Parts: sequence; C-alpha cells; structure tokens
Amino acid sequence: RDQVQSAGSSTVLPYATIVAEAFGENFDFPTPVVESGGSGAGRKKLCEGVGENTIDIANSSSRIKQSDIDLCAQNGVNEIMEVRFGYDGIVFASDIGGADFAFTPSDWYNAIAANVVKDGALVANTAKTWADVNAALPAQDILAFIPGTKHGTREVFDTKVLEAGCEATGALAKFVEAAGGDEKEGAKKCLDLRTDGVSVDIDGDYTETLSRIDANKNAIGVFGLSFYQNNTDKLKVATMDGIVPSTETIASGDYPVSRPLYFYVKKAHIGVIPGLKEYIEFFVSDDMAGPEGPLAAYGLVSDPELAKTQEMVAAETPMGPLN
Amino acid sequence: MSLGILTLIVIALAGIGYVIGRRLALKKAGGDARRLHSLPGYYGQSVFLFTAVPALVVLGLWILVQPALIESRVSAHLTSADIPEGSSLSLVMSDVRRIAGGLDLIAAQGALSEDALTNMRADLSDIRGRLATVGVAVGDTIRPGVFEAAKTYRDMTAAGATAMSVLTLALALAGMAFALTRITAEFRARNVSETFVRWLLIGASLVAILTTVGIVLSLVFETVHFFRLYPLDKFFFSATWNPKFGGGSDLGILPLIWGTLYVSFIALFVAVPVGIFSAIYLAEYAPKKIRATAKPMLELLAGIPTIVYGLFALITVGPLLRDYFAAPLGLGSSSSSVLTAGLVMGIMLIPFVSSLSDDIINAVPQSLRDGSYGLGATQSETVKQVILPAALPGIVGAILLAASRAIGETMIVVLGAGAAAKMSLNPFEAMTTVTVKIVSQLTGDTEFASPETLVAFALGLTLFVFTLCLNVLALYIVRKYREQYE
Amino acid sequence: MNVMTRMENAVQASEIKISAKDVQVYYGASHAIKDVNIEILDKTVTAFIGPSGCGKSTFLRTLNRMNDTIDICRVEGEILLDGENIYDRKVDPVQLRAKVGMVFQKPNPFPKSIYDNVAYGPRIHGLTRSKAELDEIVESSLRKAALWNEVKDRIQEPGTGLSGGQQQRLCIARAVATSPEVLLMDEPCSALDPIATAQVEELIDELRENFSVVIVTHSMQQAARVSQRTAFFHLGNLVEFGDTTQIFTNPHDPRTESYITGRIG
Amino acid sequence: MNVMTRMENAVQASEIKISAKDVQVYYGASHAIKDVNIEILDKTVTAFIGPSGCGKSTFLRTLNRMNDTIDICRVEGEILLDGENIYDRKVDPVQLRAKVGMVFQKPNPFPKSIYDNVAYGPRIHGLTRSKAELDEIVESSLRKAALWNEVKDRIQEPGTGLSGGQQQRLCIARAVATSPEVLLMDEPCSALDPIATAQVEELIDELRENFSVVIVTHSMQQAARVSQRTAFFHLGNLVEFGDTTQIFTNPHDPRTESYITGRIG
Amino acid sequence: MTLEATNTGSSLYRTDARTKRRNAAEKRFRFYGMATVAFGVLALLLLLGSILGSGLSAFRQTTMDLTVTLDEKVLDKKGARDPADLAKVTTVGYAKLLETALIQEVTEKGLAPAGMKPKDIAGLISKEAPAQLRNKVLAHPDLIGQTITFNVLANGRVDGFFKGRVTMESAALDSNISPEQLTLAQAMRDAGLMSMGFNLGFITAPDASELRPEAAGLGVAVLGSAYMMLIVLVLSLPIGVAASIYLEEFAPKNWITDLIEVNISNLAAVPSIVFGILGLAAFINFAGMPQSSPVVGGLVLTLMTLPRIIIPARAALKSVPPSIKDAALGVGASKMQTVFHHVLPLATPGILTGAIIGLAQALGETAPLLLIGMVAFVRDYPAAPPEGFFDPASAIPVQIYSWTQRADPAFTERASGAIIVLMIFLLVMNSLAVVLRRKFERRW
Ligand SMILES: Nc1ncnc2c1ncn2[C@@H]1O[C@H](COP(=O)(O)OP(=O)(O)OP(=O)(O)O)[C@@H](O)[C@H]1O
Ligand SMILES: Nc1ncnc2c1ncn2[C@@H]1O[C@H](COP(=O)(O)OP(=O)(O)OP(=O)(O)O)[C@@H](O)[C@H]1O
Ligand SMILES: [Mg+2]
Ligand SMILES: [Mg+2]
Repeated sequence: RDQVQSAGSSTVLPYATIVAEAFGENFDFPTPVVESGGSGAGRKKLCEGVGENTIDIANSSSRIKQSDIDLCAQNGVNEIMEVRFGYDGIVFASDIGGADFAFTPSDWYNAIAANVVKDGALVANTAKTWADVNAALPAQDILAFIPGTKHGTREVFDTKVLEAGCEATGALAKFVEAAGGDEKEGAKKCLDLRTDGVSVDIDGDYTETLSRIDANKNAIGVFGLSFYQNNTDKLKVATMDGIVPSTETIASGDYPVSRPLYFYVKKAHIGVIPGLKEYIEFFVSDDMAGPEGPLAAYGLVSDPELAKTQEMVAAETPMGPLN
Repeated sequence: MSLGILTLIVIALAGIGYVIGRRLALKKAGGDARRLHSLPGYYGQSVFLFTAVPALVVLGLWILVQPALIESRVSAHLTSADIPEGSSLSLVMSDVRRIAGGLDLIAAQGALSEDALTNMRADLSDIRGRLATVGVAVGDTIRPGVFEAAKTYRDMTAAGATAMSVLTLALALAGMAFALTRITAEFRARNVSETFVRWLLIGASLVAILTTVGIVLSLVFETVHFFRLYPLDKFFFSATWNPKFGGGSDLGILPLIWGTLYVSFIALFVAVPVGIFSAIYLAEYAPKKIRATAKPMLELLAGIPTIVYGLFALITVGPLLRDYFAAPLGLGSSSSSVLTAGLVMGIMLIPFVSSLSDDIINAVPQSLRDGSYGLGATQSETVKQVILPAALPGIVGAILLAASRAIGETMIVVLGAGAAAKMSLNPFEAMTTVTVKIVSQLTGDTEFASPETLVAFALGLTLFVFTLCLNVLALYIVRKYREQYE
Repeated sequence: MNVMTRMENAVQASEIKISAKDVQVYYGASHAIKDVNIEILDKTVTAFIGPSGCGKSTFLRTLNRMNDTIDICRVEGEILLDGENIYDRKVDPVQLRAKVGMVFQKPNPFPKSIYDNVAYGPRIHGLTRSKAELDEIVESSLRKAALWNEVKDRIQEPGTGLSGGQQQRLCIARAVATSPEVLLMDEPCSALDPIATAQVEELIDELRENFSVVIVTHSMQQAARVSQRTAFFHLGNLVEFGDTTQIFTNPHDPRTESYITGRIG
Repeated sequence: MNVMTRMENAVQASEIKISAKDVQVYYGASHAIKDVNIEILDKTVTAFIGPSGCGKSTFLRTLNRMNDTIDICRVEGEILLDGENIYDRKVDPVQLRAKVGMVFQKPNPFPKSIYDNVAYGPRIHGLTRSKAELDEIVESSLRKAALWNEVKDRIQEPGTGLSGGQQQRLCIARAVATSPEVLLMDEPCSALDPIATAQVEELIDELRENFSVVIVTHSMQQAARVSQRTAFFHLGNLVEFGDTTQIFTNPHDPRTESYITGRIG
Repeated sequence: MTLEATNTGSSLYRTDARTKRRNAAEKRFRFYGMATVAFGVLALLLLLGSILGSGLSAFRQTTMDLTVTLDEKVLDKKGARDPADLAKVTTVGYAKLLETALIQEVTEKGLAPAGMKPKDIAGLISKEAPAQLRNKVLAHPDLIGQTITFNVLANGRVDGFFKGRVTMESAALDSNISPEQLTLAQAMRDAGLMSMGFNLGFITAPDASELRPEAAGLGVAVLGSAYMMLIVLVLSLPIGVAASIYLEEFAPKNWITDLIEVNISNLAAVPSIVFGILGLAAFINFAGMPQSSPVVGGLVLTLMTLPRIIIPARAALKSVPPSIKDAALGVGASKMQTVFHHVLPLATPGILTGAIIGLAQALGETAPLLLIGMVAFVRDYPAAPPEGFFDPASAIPVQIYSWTQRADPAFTERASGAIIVLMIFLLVMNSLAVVLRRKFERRW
C-alpha cells in the first residue's frame, strides 16, 4: 500500500478531503484515501491492529473513548497520537424567507424538552409556538430538526444547549430534587425530548435537514457552521445569546455551541506508510488549518492553540491516558 | 513459483489432458466415435477434471494448512522472554509474519543478498528501519528471539512453497496419467464429468449456506456483547426506542419491527397490484412493440438509485400527502410519513413484481390459453382463472423478492418516513424501520463498544431470524396452496 | 346402423349455419388454406377429412376465430354464422366462441381439478344458479363424454393426472358443458378405444338433434358413421364437399377417390 | 397381406428382450399397474391394447424408466432388459433410454427447428462424424416417418409450427434417428391419416428386422396388422398376452373377447 | 339437463347483457393493466425528468481562457529546470500567477466594475486551476518563461450563475460570491473570455474536495463500478444459475433442500448493510483483503446479488413444461443434457430478467460499501485489472451519496449528473441482456 488511509467522522471528512487533495497536488505522494462512516466506526477500524490492511488515521468529531483505547491496546495498537485541528461551530437556521430568531438555550429547552418548569413546578411541555416559549420570539409553530442521536453534533446540542437551558430554566434543580439529589440522574432527565413531533431527529446529514426545511418552511434546523456558510442564500441563521455565529465569535468563545475536531494517528505506521508524517504535518500547518487557510475558508474554526498541535505532531508525541 | 502461475500451469496441463483424452478415446474406438460410450468431448473433460481438480484441491488445502503448521513449529522457538508484558503469543506471531514478509520484500528488491539476510541480527542492525523502507510496519522494536523466529518462519515457508509446487504438479500429472489409462471405449466418461458438474452445482448452492453462516457469525459475537451491556427483555419487549448519545438509552425493537412491517405492507400494497396488472398487460395484452419498450423501461425503476426516490418522497410526495390528505383529515402535519415512504418504495418495487411475473406468465403454455378461449372465456377470465393460477409459484417468488427488498431498504425510509421510532396506526405519522436503524447506529459518532452501536448487530440478527420465520411461513403457505395445481 | 336414413332427413331439414366464402389463410408467407367455400348446415354433422397437414385444423380454427391467437396467422374472405360475418369488427370473439365451441387436437386440460375443468365454462357463462345445478352439469357432461365412471371418485384431483384418452374425453366434456350451438371437434376420438369412441359418436349423434357439429377425423369409417356431410381437404384446397354417402360412394374428384381408397396421403 | 406368415417366423426366431416380473406401479396411493408379468421378444412387434385409462402408457413408461420423472410414481417388481434389471442401482437410466427409445402419446416437439429436433439424438449420442452424415440421418429418419416431403422446404422452421399429425411424425422421426434397440410407441398413428398410418406401419415392420417394437394402439386392425404379439390390459391388469393371431381369433379370457368384439370399454 | 343452447338465435352483432357485462369487465381489466403500466412508465419519466432536469447541466462547464506568463523567477528560481526544484513550487505559487493574469486582463479590458477588490476578481478562478497549471508545467518544463493561453475552470458559483442556479439575488445573500463578481463574469462572457463547453472532466476526472465542485468528476467511480460489476457479473450469474439448476432440477426434495430454499429467500431479505458487515468480517479482517478495494466490493455485492438471481431463476426453470423434459429424456439425453440443452435456454428470459434487476440493484448499492471502506474520497485511479481490483477505488453510487451530502449546492447538480451516468451505465448493461432475452423468448 502506498497511500495514506483514513476513515471516520463525516464532519471531519470535508476538511480531510481538502487537505488530502492539496497534499496530493503538492507532494510526490499519492492522494490519501479518506473514508467516511462515522467517528465510532473510524476509531474501531484504527484499533483493529497494526499493518497494511488497517487504516492509519481515524477522523473523529468527538474525543476518543476509553473503550476504544482498550480495544487498541488489545490489538497491539499501543501508541496513538491525538491531533486536535480546529473547532466546528453549530448554528441554528431557518428558511431564508422566514422570521428572524434570537435564541437562548432556555428557549430551546422550553420548546422541545419533555418536561419544563411552569410556575415553579415540573409539567409536561405543551408549548405550540415559539411565542409560547418566549414572547420575544415569532408566533411560529415549533418544528425543530435536530441531529439524530448518533451524530456527534447531537452531543454538543445536548450539552451546550439542552443542558444549559435545563439549568438556566431551573428544571435541572427540580430534576435533581426529584431524583433524590442524584446529579447524574437529574441531568439525564434534561435530555428527554417531546415525542409529539415538534422535534424531529435527522439521521442523515445537513443536506437532508436543508431539504426538510425546504419542505417545511416554518422549521428550524441545526447545521454545521461550514454548511451554513455555503448556503447563506437559503438559510437565515439565528443568534444564540445574542451572538451571531462566525469563525471569529466561535474562536473567541463568545458563541457557545461548538466542539473540537480531532484525528487520531497510529504511530506505528509513521515512517512505514509513505507520506503519513508529511500528511499530518501538512494538515495542521498554518497553510491549511490556520485562520487564513482553506479549511477556515470552508468554515473550520481554527484552533487558537494550533502552534502547540504542530509542535506535538512534529515530535510525534503519543497521547497520554484519558483524563 | 507464485500461486497464480502454479494454477495456470495446472490448468494448462489439464487443457492438454483434454486434447489427449479426446484423441485417445477416438483412437481406442478405432476413430469411430459411435463405438464410444460417451461423446469424445466427455473423455477429454474427464481427463481435464482428473488433472485439475485433485491438484487444485490439494493446493487449496495446502495453502490453508501450511501457515498453521509452520506457526506451531515456529512458536515453539519463542521463549516467554520474547513475549512482552501485556502482549500475547498471537500478537508476537503476527509480528513474526510481518517481519518475514518484510525480509522477503527486501530480498526481492535485491537490497540485501540471502546470505546477508541470514546473518542479520536484530540486536545489531536497524531492522525496523529497513523494513519500513519496504513499507512493512512493525509496531515495536524487534527482539532478537522474534527476529530469529521470523527467519525460521521464512525458511520454512519457502521450503513449504517448493514442496507445494512439486506436490501439486506431481498430482496433476498423476491424475492425468490415471485418467488416461482409464480411457477405454466403454469408459463412462459422461457420467464422470456429469457427476463432477453436479458437485459444482451443489457447491454453488452451498455458497448461499456459507453466506448465511458468515452473516450469523459476523453478527452473533457483537450481539452477545450487546446483550452483556443491555438487558435482553428490554430489547425485545420494550416499546420505546430512544437512544441517547451519552448512554442510558431505551433500545426496544418493537417500534422498529412495527415500522418495518407497516412500510413494507404499504409498499407491497402499491407494488403488488400495480406489478401484477402490468405483468398481465405486458404479457397478454400489449402489442409486441409496447412490451419490448415498456418492460425494460419499468426495469429501469429498479435501477434508479434509491436516493432519488428518497428525495422524491421528501420533496414532492411528502408535502403533497401532508397538504392534501393528512392536514385536511386532521391526521397530522408531518411531511415524512409511513405512507410517503411506502408509496414511493412501492414504485421502486414495481419491476420486481412486473418483470419477473411477466416472464412466468409468458411461459404458461399457449395450449392452456387456447383451451380457455375455446370455451368462450374472455381474455381477462382466462388470465384470472387459468394463467395466474398456473403461474402462481413464480409470482409468489417475485412478491417475496419485492417484500425482501422492502424490508432491506434504507434511503427511501430515511427521507420519506423520517427517523422517529413510533408504534402508531396512523399512516401519516413518521416512523422508521429496523434496517434504517442498523445503518444509522452503525455509522454514527458514538463509541463502537457502546450499546448504542452494538445494538445494530442485535437488530440485524433479530431481523434475520424474523424474516426467516416469515419465509418459513411463506413456504408453508405456498406449498399448501400449490398442491392442487401440480 | 340406420345412418343412411337419418342422414337423408337431416340434410333436408337443415338450414345453413355457417357459410365460408373464399377463405384464405396464411401462416406468415405460407398459404395454408386456399379459396375455401363451404356451407355447414344446422343440425348436421359435417366431417373434415384429408391427409395430415392439409389444413383441416387450420380451417376449423377459423370457424371460431381461434386463429386470432396465432400471431403469424392471417385470414381473408368471409365466414358467416347465421348470416353474420364473424370477422366483422362488431363481432365479439368471446360471444362467438361461446356459440361455437371447440375440442382441440391435443388434449389441453387446465391444471385444475377435473371438476373445475368441466365447471369452468358454465361458471364463466353463468349457466347455473346454484352449486347443485353446477354439479349436475358437470356430472352429465362427464357422463356424455363417457368419463364419469372412471373419474367419479377422483373428481377433485388434477385433470393433468389423467391418461391421454381420459384427458381427451375431459376436454370433450368441458366443451359440451357450455352447450354451444356449433361444436368443432378436432380428432376427438384419436386417443380413444373403440368403446369410448362409440360413446363419443353417440354423443355426437345426440348433439346433432339440436346443434351443428363439425368433426375432423382420419377414420373414414368414423366419417361415414357419424357425418351427414363430408368435406375433403387436400393441400389447403377444399377438393370436394357433399353428402357423406356421395363422397364415399361416388366421389367426383379423382383425388378424393384416391384418398378414400387409400392411395394418396 | 402376408402378415400371418411373417409373424410365424418372427415369433420363433426371437429371443426375450425385455421381461417384466410382478410389476406394480402406484401413483401416490392409487395402484395403476397390478402384478404384470410379460416377456417382450426381440425382433418382434408387441401391441398393447386395452380401454383408455387401463395403464398402457403407464406400463410403457416403466420400460424405459420415464416414470422416474413423475414425482408421485412408484414402481415395484423387476424389469429385465437383456437379463439385466433396469431398476438396479447400477443402471444408468440415460444409457437405458438410449437403448429403449420412446414416442409419447402427446406429440412433444422441442421448440427448435425441425432439423434440430431430429438431429438432437444423434448429436448427443455421437452417432455421426460429419455434418453430411447428420444431414443424411435427419433426412432418412424424416423419410421413414413419412414427413420428409412435407417439411423438406422448411427444415429450419420450428417444429412447433407443424400440424398435429406432422408433429406426431416428427416425434417418430426423432425417436428413430437414434436407432434404439427397443422402440416404445404410444399411439403413434392416432393423429395420422390412413396413408401416413400405412407408412408408419411399414416403418414399424422394417424396424422389426433388427429391433424390438412395442406399440400402444386403440385400433384392433392396426394391432392385428403390425404386431406379432398382443397384450391386453384392463384396469391395470395384464389380462391376456399371446400371439396376435391367437388373441384376435381365440381369446382365452372373456374380458379380452368382450373388448375386441367391442363390448367393454 | 337437455342440450338447450342458452343463447340460440341471438345475433353476434348484438352483444347480450351478460356479454356486455363481461366485456365491460374485460375492458376494465385491460384498462387496469394499461393504467398500471402507464403509471409505472409515468413514474419513471417523472423521476428521469427530474434527474435530467437537475443533472444535465453537469455535463457542461464554464471555463475561461487566461493569458499567463510563466515567470521563471517564481517557478524556477535556480533556472536549472531540476524536477525536484520545480516540484517545490506549490499550487499557492501557481495560484498567484493565475490571479495576477486574470486581474491584469480584466483591468486592461476594463471589465471589472469600479471598486472591485482584486481578491474578488481572483475569486472567479477555480481552486483547481493552479493544480492544472502546475501539472502542465511539471510535464513541460520548457514552458517556463513563456506566455501561454491557458484554459482554466471558473469557480463553481460563476458556473452556477450561467446555469441559472445562482442569481443576482441569491448572490447578494451568499457569502461566497457577490453580485459584482457575477457582473464581471457576465462581462467576461460577453467579451468571449469565458465560455461554456462540454464537460469531459465530469466523466473522467477524479473526485474533488468541497472547495472545488467545478472540478469534481466521476473517473475513479466509473472505474470502480466497472470493476465491481465485472466481478459481480462473472461470479453471481454462473453461481446463481448453477445453484438454481441444482435446487430446481437435481436436488432431492427433502428437508435439506427446503432449508436451502428458505435460506435463500431469507438472504434476499437481509439488508444490504449486513452484507457489508459480513464483507468486513470475512474478506477484510479474516481473509486480509485490502480496504476500499473493488475486489471486496465486488465479492460483497456478489453475495448480496446471488439470492436475487436465484429466486427468479428457479421460478423460470420451474415454468418450463415437463413435456419438453420428457421429450429429451426419451431420446436418451441425460438429465444434465436435458437441463443444459432444453430447460436452460427456455428459462433464459426469466433468468436474464432476474439478472437485470439483481445487477441493477448491485450497481446502485451504497450501504454495504460503507463498511468496507469504499465510501471514500479517492483521487488516484485504480490500475488496470487484475492489480486494479486491489487498489482503492470509489463507485458511482458512492459518489452520488457523498455528493448529495456536501454543503456546496453545486454538488447537487453533480450528483444528478452522476445519476445520469449511472443510468447510462445501467442501460448499457441492460441492453445486452434485453436483446438476449428477446432472442430467447418463445411460447410453446
Ligand atoms: N401422473 C399421473 N398422476 C396420477 N394418476 C395418473 C397419472 N398418469 C396416469 N394416471 C392414472 O393412471 C391410470 C393409467 O393411466 P395411463 O396413462 O397408463 O392410461 P392409458 O392406458 O395410457 O390410457 P389412454 O389410452 O387413455 O392413454 C389412469 O387411471 C390415469 O388416470
Ligand atoms: N402455427 C403454425 N405456424 C406455421 N405453420 C403452421 C402452423 N400451424 C400449422 N401450420 C402449417 O399449416 C398446414 C396446415 O396445418 P393444419 O394443422 O391445419 O393441418 P391438419 O390438416 O390439421 O393436419 P393434421 O391432420 O396433421 O392435424 C401444415 O402444413 C402446417 O405445417
Ligand atoms: Mg390437425
Ligand atoms: Mg396412454
């Protein structure tokens, strides 16, 4: 095998392909092969063992899990490098012809959570329109297309929006109280959503969400920042806590809903698979992942600590145990 | 000698055997083929088979057995010191194999002579770097014991390969000689080669069995793993399907099975009547030209990528059903619904029913039609009462195939029916199917070893057993119904 | 046998049931029936004789438009049934075939039970009002075709499991069950033993009381026994047509004579 | 006709070709052939007669194991061909059928050209070395079956487009082309006109010179004309078996007598 | 019962009430048939229409002619034309050359609207263009120092503008393109600098990343699909037919064959992704075949297609009348000969139909490929077979799948275009089978 092979997250896929393409053009190595198939599957493949017919890099939109590391160790993959190359912003957007929205996590929680606090007590959620949730919002039927539970994006949505909203509306306190003080149990309750069709899980990708918004003009969808940036003529983005999402506001941490993107490299393959080292160095180089690079142009929020990452890649430092 | 070349030589030998066998048979019969038991070609075939088959079978077996044999010999060379902490013999053996392979490559590239390789020592030279230059990855630094084992491994493999070549060729020649001596005018060459073909046919049928075994094996381990993490009864009997990213999910299969059945039912409800009527029209009524164009056209429906159907469901059919049926009837306001997916899937399945049934109907003997027309039956009466019953087994097969396809479809369901797992009778509600969930759970971003991912395997296995039961039932019904027609 | 006397009466009493005018039949390019003019009388048995391949079956099939089912077959000329051209656009072949029934040369039972084979016609024509009536028709038809005794215990078994001769009789029973006005029988007794043949001939004679029967046969004896009029075909031509007695005793055409005396084939 | 004299010679000169011992045939539960013992001589024509449905075809099919193809059919007893039990495990039914050819009751030409229909047997048995030889076999077989003149111009057209009688002769030609040692013919002349029948009978007579022929027929005359030995079946039993002259002139069994005089069917 | 004709004397020209009813039923029946066929064909036309409507434009592409000076100072500082040195200049360097060339040309001709930023002008060029130029220069180092006219791709959104996908209004909202840029593009087109032509690259070029939809092509996918279909065809048709012959004609009818029969029907109902799981486990992990390779894809699709071929093939074999088998057996053909000489040819139409449908499904399948690594971004063409079977490749349905997921709307058009290519692929595959089928079709 003479080309680098990577697999994993479909969120990372576009970035990885941009890098792979540029790498293939400018280096004497063949263009790396980038598979999609999900972060979980990618990490599983990475951990299947060392050797030609296993992949070199796993792209991941969430951090590797202990179970993956265990599997790796079991199969003789002892040293993995963890490379965080940027952040993915998550935005809320609706049809371009529709009303403007300015959300807070509490609005979302009150709109789609199964149980909300009303007059100091937990009641089943019956809000019909956004105006029912927050009088400042338009009186438009609630219909939200949120990522399916297998999406990395959903994790971010859960923690950064729902849990935040849960806490802010005081529901969390009530749940913990009801669970007899068990924080964890209470937090879990925050994630119970209405099942009457106001929030629809999308198992596919953002194009599907976009098509669904096309078919349901009054819906709000959850998108990646890069996707939104490519479709600003069709989508109208909503603010969160009053902040308009952009690479700048996310990099600065003002816009709350974002997540880091990673890739994991099998160290045993460095120096063996031709071009592997060069590829990962190229990936995190300022030319690529820097704020002026093509990845940022496409919508990647570049990592403020990119220099550190570059150093780490150059030194081939394997990752330590998960904390 | 490489495997490919060896195989080619054996086949070439067999080809020569064919020619000689044919000639010999004719000679034995004094040049008169009529005095032979079988056609001359069959004598050639018998020689061909005796030359090729035993040799290739032994070759195959050798390839399977040799590594195991050599490994057990080589692993005897390894001491416990060669196996690092936390590792295992099998891991070290895979290193051994990889190093041996790398040494082969180095030798093949001519970078080092055989002697140099034999004298190479793990503690003296940078073997890992050397191997890396030929593209062989070795996880760790190489211990001397392991390296020595690799060298032994390499020697034994080479010796084995030579022995294998010799044996295979010898067998081929012996087989040819044996087959040639057997040739007499009375030799039942046709029976020999037909028996062989029969075994080939049996072999082909076994592929299906092997596939099943493979599927079950590849699902069962992870399924067991899943049930260690998630209670069995909740999986089978819970009516909630609500996976969560961080764990604590409800993974009840019932709503998925329900969705599968519901969507498939609607799809068949569309495809079966449309398909059968189309088949009847094409086979019985349509002018030749129309049939010649319409049939392949309908078959194109089966070839349109399902994503096109999915988008058609999502963008056109879904909103249409919502705005003109569901909303006015007060049955919901979801643009994705079971009905949408079912309808669109039904369209995709039309050719499964229509084309296959058309062929079967066409194969019903004309004399039966004549018999019916002669009694003053109209064409439709003939079709309904004579032709369809006669063609029934084939049509049922076509419908089963369509049903199978409906159960296995993903894209149309995802886009048309949505992803909500629900148990409801309302066809205007979004639902989802087992297959969709297998795909989505398997390809998501959650960790692989979590129940949320592993549930895909359990779903796959359950669906497998479920459809198996349905098929047994179908076979039973068809048998019972068919008896009166044979 | 009182064939001769019966015949005389019959021919005189009958009206023209079917008349064919200048009929030509082609299979693709080959001309199978040439210029046939014939009149088939009501309440009469007409026999078609002629060497194998001369076009008897072909012509028989034109009489109830069964040749419509053969793609390459083309018919020209006029065939009038009760004065109406059956090849007219307005004519519904289905109605025609209900009137003009047919027994084919090769027995072709449906892959259904014996009962359903016979009940098929009455059912589609709605000839019965109750199951009992249908049972009755089935039984009487099978009796007429001399099959009842052999199959009465296996009436629900498939018709395809019968012997060759039994299948042939089943097809006769099936055709009789719908009581057609004209019955076309293509060698109905070819697979039958003498006794069964006699019974079928009796049936034909019985049918003649009310209907018209056309029978193709290779047996001169049979033709002489059952028919009142005989047509002799040769190489697609209708060579001679007339009263059976005349044909067999005093043929006008030398070819007819050669054939019935066994000289041309 | 010099049938009588020929017959005498024949019967004396012949050896036993096939002998059946205690043969029983069942279709599922129904017992179609009961306790049949019969010896078929070489270079002899044996006729099977009997009312329709009595089991003639069934028994005929046991002689070359064609009943193997009917799932529900089961045979008991022994049938020896040249002293070897054809139901023995070691016997290859294919080889058997090459020796014991068959013409079926219902003509069943392959949906192929007339030429290919006839050439099929010689081809699979490798009977010819060249195309010319094959052409010759095809032609002579078709001539023997009295079909050559009718089809020589359309030899490449499908056999299924022939008339009923032509198909029957085609099947005879097909069976003859492989020169079997025993030829089983199930009503080979049922669809033939007298002349064609005579030609086929001539063929049978010719075949008898070297081979053994078994013929099922409903025509007593034909049985008397062509066969030297006759077997009479009734309801699955072999009622009587003997020299044709004896059976027709002096039957031992009352049932035989009734049948040949036309009283039972 | 007397032999009373029920309808004696009625005229043939006048249909009686019952016949009228039956004829009405007949007409209705026939109408249902026609209606259903029409329904199917209409649905097909509708789908095809929508595919063609949105995909045909993928076969045309906007390009522009640039007069570029290949400055030696930029491209080969040492002037030695040493390939290693030349290769050091990355696409960034070439991009600058192209941008300068465009800006110069546009300002010279006065096409640019006043106040337009150079960066925006440069934005009209595709990001693929520098790579094209670099490849050309590396292949012909002697060009360095010359001024050449180079035909480069225009940016996807400019292309979209000429295809009607992007409008001035949408551009006003679009963060990736501005109305001024479109005005400039229009001006360039009017001046003959930009033109639209047949897009050969769409069929031959490899996939491209999200940033350059205009350069994305199907080359690798077409090769991958062709390789896989070759494997599927060569394996599944013979094995499938052989298995159905055995089961239908030879197998003893007992519980084992029942088991096999049920098992095959059941395999047809196994979702295709499960075959992917099997392929991953059996071919990649167990047998050690390479990831993302057509050979694994082909094998997986073969296993998936087999039951879909066997089921119709068995039905077709079953429908051959027994009298024909009898005839062959009667002249002394062996069972094997009977099957291969008579039964199989007569069953061929049905078998081919099964194959047509089975292969069509295999050709359009994505899910199992997901697990064996063929749903991937692959830019290098696989080698010629047989080695090529083991090289990474993509497949047409995979390409469609991944293009429909991409953010840039230009990929939607590409996806539809790819569907057209897939359908053409299918048509080519089918037409042979359809012709064969018609040849073998006959009634008896
Ligand atoms: N396939 C079958 N399944 C069941 N029963 C059968 C089958 N074939 C024949 N029979 C029965 O076996 C008996 C003998 O049939 P067979 O065909 O041998 O009669 P046959 O003497 O040839 O009559 P024919 O002169 O009418 O051809 C008949 O009662 C028939 O119904
Ligand atoms: N379907 C057909 N296609 C082509 N030619 C045909 C077809 N049917 C019959 N023929 C030819 O037409 C001529 C007349 O055939 P027809 O069946 O009418 O003969 P027939 O008089 O019934 O003979 P038989 O007594 O043998 O049944 C024959 O030469 C025959 O080969
Ligand atoms: Mg005829
Ligand atoms: Mg019989």
